[in-house]
Amino acid sequence: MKNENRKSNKTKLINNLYKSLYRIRTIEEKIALIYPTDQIKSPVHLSIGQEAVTVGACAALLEADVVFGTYRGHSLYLAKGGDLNGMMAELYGKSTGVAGGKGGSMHLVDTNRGIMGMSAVVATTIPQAAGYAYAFKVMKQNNIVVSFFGDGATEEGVFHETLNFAALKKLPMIFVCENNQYAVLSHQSERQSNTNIAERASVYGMHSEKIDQNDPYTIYEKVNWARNQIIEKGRGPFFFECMTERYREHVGPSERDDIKTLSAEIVDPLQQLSKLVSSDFKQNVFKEVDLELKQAINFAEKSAFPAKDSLYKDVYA
Amino acid sequence: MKNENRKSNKTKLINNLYKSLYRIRTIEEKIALIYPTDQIKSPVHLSIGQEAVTVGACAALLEADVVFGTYRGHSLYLAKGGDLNGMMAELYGKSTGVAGGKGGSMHLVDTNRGIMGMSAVVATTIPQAAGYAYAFKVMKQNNIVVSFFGDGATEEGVFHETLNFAALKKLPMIFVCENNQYAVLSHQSERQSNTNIAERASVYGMHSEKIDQNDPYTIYEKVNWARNQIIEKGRGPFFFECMTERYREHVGPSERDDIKTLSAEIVDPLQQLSKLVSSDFKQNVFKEVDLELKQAINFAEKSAFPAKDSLYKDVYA
Amino acid sequence: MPKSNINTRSISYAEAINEATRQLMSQDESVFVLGIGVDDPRGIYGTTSNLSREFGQDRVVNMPLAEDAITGIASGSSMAGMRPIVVHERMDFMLLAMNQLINVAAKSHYMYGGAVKVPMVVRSIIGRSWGQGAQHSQALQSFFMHVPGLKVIAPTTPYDAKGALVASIKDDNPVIFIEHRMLHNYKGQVPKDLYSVPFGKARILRAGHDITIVGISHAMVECIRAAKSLATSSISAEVIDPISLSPLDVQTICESVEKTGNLLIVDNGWTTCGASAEIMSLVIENVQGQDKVNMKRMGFEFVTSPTTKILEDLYYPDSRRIAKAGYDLLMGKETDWEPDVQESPEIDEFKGPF
Amino acid sequence: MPKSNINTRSISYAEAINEATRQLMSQDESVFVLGIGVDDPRGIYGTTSNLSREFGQDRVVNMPLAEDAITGIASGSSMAGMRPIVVHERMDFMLLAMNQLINVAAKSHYMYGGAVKVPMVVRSIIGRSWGQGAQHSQALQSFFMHVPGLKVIAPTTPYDAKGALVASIKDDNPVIFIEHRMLHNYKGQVPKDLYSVPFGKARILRAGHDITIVGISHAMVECIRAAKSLATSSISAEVIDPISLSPLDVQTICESVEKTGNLLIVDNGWTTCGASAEIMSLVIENVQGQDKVNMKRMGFEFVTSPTTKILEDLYYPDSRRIAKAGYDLLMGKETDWEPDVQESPEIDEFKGPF
Ligand SMILES: Cc1ncc(C[n+]2csc(CCOP(=O)(O)OP(=O)(O)O)c2C)c(N)n1
Ligand SMILES: Cc1ncc(C[n+]2csc(CCOP(=O)(O)OP(=O)(O)O)c2C)c(N)n1
Ligand SMILES: [Mg+2]
Ligand SMILES: [Mg+2]
Repeated sequence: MKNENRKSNKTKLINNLYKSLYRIRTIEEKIALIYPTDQIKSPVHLSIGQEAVTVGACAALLEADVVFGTYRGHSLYLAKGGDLNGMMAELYGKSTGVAGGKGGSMHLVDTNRGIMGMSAVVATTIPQAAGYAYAFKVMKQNNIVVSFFGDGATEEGVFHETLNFAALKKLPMIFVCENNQYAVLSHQSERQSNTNIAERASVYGMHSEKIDQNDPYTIYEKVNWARNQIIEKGRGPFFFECMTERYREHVGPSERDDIKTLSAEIVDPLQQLSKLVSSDFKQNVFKEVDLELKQAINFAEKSAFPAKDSLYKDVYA
Repeated sequence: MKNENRKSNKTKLINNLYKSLYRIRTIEEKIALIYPTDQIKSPVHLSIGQEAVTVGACAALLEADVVFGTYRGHSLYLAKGGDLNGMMAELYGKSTGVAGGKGGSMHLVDTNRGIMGMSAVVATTIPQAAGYAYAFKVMKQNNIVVSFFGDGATEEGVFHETLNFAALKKLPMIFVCENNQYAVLSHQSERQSNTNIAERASVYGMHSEKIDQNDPYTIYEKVNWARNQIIEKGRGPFFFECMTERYREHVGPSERDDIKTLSAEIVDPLQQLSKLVSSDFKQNVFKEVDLELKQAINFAEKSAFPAKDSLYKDVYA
Repeated sequence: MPKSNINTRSISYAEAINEATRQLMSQDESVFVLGIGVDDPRGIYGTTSNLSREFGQDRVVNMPLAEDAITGIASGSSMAGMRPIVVHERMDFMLLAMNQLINVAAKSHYMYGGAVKVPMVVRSIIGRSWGQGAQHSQALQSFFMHVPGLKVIAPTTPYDAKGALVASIKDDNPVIFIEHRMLHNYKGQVPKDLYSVPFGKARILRAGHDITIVGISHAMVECIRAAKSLATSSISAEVIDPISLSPLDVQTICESVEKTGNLLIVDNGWTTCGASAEIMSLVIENVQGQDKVNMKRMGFEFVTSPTTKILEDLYYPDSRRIAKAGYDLLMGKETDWEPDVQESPEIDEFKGPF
Repeated sequence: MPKSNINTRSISYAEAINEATRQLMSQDESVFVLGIGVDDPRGIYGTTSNLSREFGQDRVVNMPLAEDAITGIASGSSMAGMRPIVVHERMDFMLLAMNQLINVAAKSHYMYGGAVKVPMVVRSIIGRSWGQGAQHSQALQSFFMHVPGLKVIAPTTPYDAKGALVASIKDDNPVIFIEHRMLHNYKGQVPKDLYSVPFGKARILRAGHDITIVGISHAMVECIRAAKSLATSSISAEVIDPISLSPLDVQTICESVEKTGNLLIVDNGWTTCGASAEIMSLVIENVQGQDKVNMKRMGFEFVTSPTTKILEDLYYPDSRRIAKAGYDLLMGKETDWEPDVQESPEIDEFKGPF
């Protein structure tokens, strides 16, 4: 590939990353604004500040690649291409929501986009991701699975059980830890004897790396490289610990008041990207996102609540 | 201490180790002989071949130090000073057994000797040991806890959860993994992506070491050193992976037929020690153990079965 | 339960739990609290607030996310003579600790022939409302009732919350102490001093003679409301709060049923193999051969808890449906009687996130 | 159930399970087996023997000791279109997997509004005898019956074992498939071909008109023996095997009870909040207002399982005690009738270790 081509590819990618990040930030900030109106009767765990991880990682994935996440899932859902209308309606508890109003903010899903689900119980989707990757492996499907989880999840036993299994079976998957250093109000150092999560993962015999930048492009590059290693060389699994920062409360719309200053080293990814993108491009993005979001809110508001008898549907397949 | 003194101390210790190991080996071989008579209606998991670990480690402990173990617990129980009559009677299901016949071979206990219990569910006593050590720490009691478990147990999530907690709280405890390389018939390499258990433990930020020799004296020295570090310097926890070998089936009295030859590097600890002990001393040990064992079997045989109404006792304290 | 007097004052259910914990921690050094977020400023809905400041971090131990180990650590410490109180912000998380609770803690005393004791309390909170959904609203009391070696207690009033927690901490067995998020803000008269509410003793919260209504945990609040509705149609309901689910006070329930001839059991939980099935079976076994009794169970609909409010409201038995069920049971058939609408302010006013 | 014919032959319960698995694995590539020791030469008591040779280690996956992850791995793979069969050598180990089973697998289909399916089977074996004791003999069927989203099946004959396993593997939901160690060696006529035994359909194993006896899992074997004892006193017992516990065929049981007026439910498990409480409650709810029915539950004594045989024998309901209970129930009082002693060869002949 010529140098110029490569450069223009990079520009395109940066533009896309910017757009994705701006879009998610804007949507979540809007959710925070709507929240006090009580139309969203669901506990929302916002990713504001830490979108870089899911935005960067998902930029390296194909639609048929699969992700699993947590209750803090809006950003992952949107970055992986999940339908915004379906998400908004789900938050509003409407029948047109991705889970028909039965899942709410914590259980987003969009199987057409490879978004296989999110759980309110910490660490529970980690082994599920490995199971999905096992299926890819035996079915010889050329796709990968990415498991997203927080720093707190790495304390749960099942995290360790899954890393061992994934490494043992050389699964086509990537573990991505969104390390915002907190579990609710508890800092990592209160909970972990060794806060270097990438190091802890490395002993299972897999490539494991800490990414300090909170920068979607860096994360994209790493995940893209790992994905290629898996698809082309049959290597895997890979582990990335991505240092990041959550700006809002653990749950709910408010700004954090539990930490005075955010870590100095960690930069706001949106501000950073913003410098790399033309203002024309940005103006377009602003408009597009604004329109899309208005329509989605309108869709959610106008949609009907589920019929009463749907209470009894889908208990069994 | 003078050199001679030190030497004679070492001789004494070797003699004691020999005696303890010979005694345990003899008792378990006797159990294997009795087993086909069906007087012991309990699944027995023999330690024959791997006694060095518990014998060596317990030689470094005081009576008030506490141990937790597994269903493969005869050797630990005896090495820590557990009452032989009570154990034999327990195997026979008699009321005079340490658990009144309710526990059997897999649940030996002798609280007076700091033997706090053994579980048939793999890895379950590991966090209990940490809890006990936590109590020692906050009660400022100058004793330590040792948690014994197999290589298979290190695959369970709770192992990881406990190591993190123990290292985080700097607990006065030692983890001792009896690595016989097998879980039932499954070799470590079929189950673990990284079979170096000591290395896996080290990432929690604790001193962790692999001991290859299957030699009680080496294990004694390491555990003794660690115990001193804990008591004198407030350090802890420590982790030792002790390579060893089980000669019998996973459960039951028979010789193994699943592996043709035992690992060449691992030596039989009894044969090794035997070379270091005078034949007079040995003759005495033979006699003593023979007598003690005869009496214990007699005690077990003569004891009564539990009264029927004891079924309903001790459900609640 | 005491009337208001000089030594009592009105405090909330959450404050009552906090107070019981604080008083016992002051009295007994071996009592300590452990769990995820127990020293967090929000103090598990206020139930553990300020304890860490008063007793230090060694006795109010913020734990890593590791429910199975936490439970084993608690039981291990209890074997060393301590009296741990484990706290789970949601009962659902106990599913991660079933092995240590049921395979180990419940069995230790028996399996070791009485040689060890495992005094420990496991507090957990049933969630509800504001889209808690599938994984944050389970009520698993029947699991623990099913297992010998465990005690299970689910107080509904601030008075009982304090006294039952005291009894639980003093008990030498593993005790599952069940709270409900919708009860935490309820106020009631609570003595300042320490006192115990004993296991195995039900409380008649409202006397009556036409129908016996047994309500468990938050369902009790709805049962009281239902009883008021029924009263408007001159039906006198006796409302019984078992408080202690294991051991269970069958006698008080049976005596009431012998009087009323009608029994409605309303659990805050699923009915299949639930506490309500157990109570119904026990009553049958005790009163059979005597007079005919009409019986009915109510509980969560047998589906997974949905998040959207319109479905959630249908998922839980409310006072209206309870009253109607009681009325129809009494009449022996489906009627078109419609109860007064009773408000459930604790639910309507509750706003997220948790 | 078929009489012996050209297409059936006598094989054991364990062989029936092995055969169902093998036939479905041949037919459907997505079916695979995973669990601790599944490729071990002993093949989980013969139930998985030779499968790994035939289908390879990718489809018969020996797993690390990690029950919670194993369950999550299974459900994750099922979301990708596979049909995993998880095997636990002891049901007790499922307590390590409750989170993945109940918080995740049982709820996924509903909580995601039908967007995903989780077809998976979890086989587990109830242990007994030879000092299995506290942690190797639990029977936790009621836990799974309690939870919407799970199906629960506990066949007792080789015929039903094969057919029910086929139905379980073909089902699109998480299915808890319960075996009993004392049933594995039982032989019976089993067709060579594939067939399904449907969920939610009980089987009348012995017709009768004086008393209805419902037996679950291994207790069924003792119930048949008890029925024979009762027959010597001219009491005709109808013995019903529910086979499927969730969904449960209440109708067949109620029809029998309406005929006999007497119901004895014998579970292989604890009774408190157990399957027997559920069945009793369902029958009450269905037949009340009609004729009077005498009812009784039996199950494990409400203690932890002891190891020594003398206590173990008292812990389990045996055919003698079942027959006596049936007789007394029928007579409406305690009598001094003594049943024939019936042998339980599967228990007396079973020798350790496992
Ligand atoms: C098994 C379990 N334990 C406890 C909780 C309560 N809880 C919800 S979120 C959370 C913190 C998780 O922290 P982390 O994994 O770092 O994710 P983050 O919220 O920072 O994205 C806790 C403790 C839970 N949901 N599940
Ligand atoms: C939680 C759990 N899973 C599975 C088993 C079945 N099982 C009993 S012993 C054993 C092997 C354990 O191996 P290891 O920890 O190495 O101990 P060893 O037997 O070698 O002493 C297994 C899998 C069990 N008892 N508990
Ligand atoms: Mg975090
Ligand atoms: Mg081993």
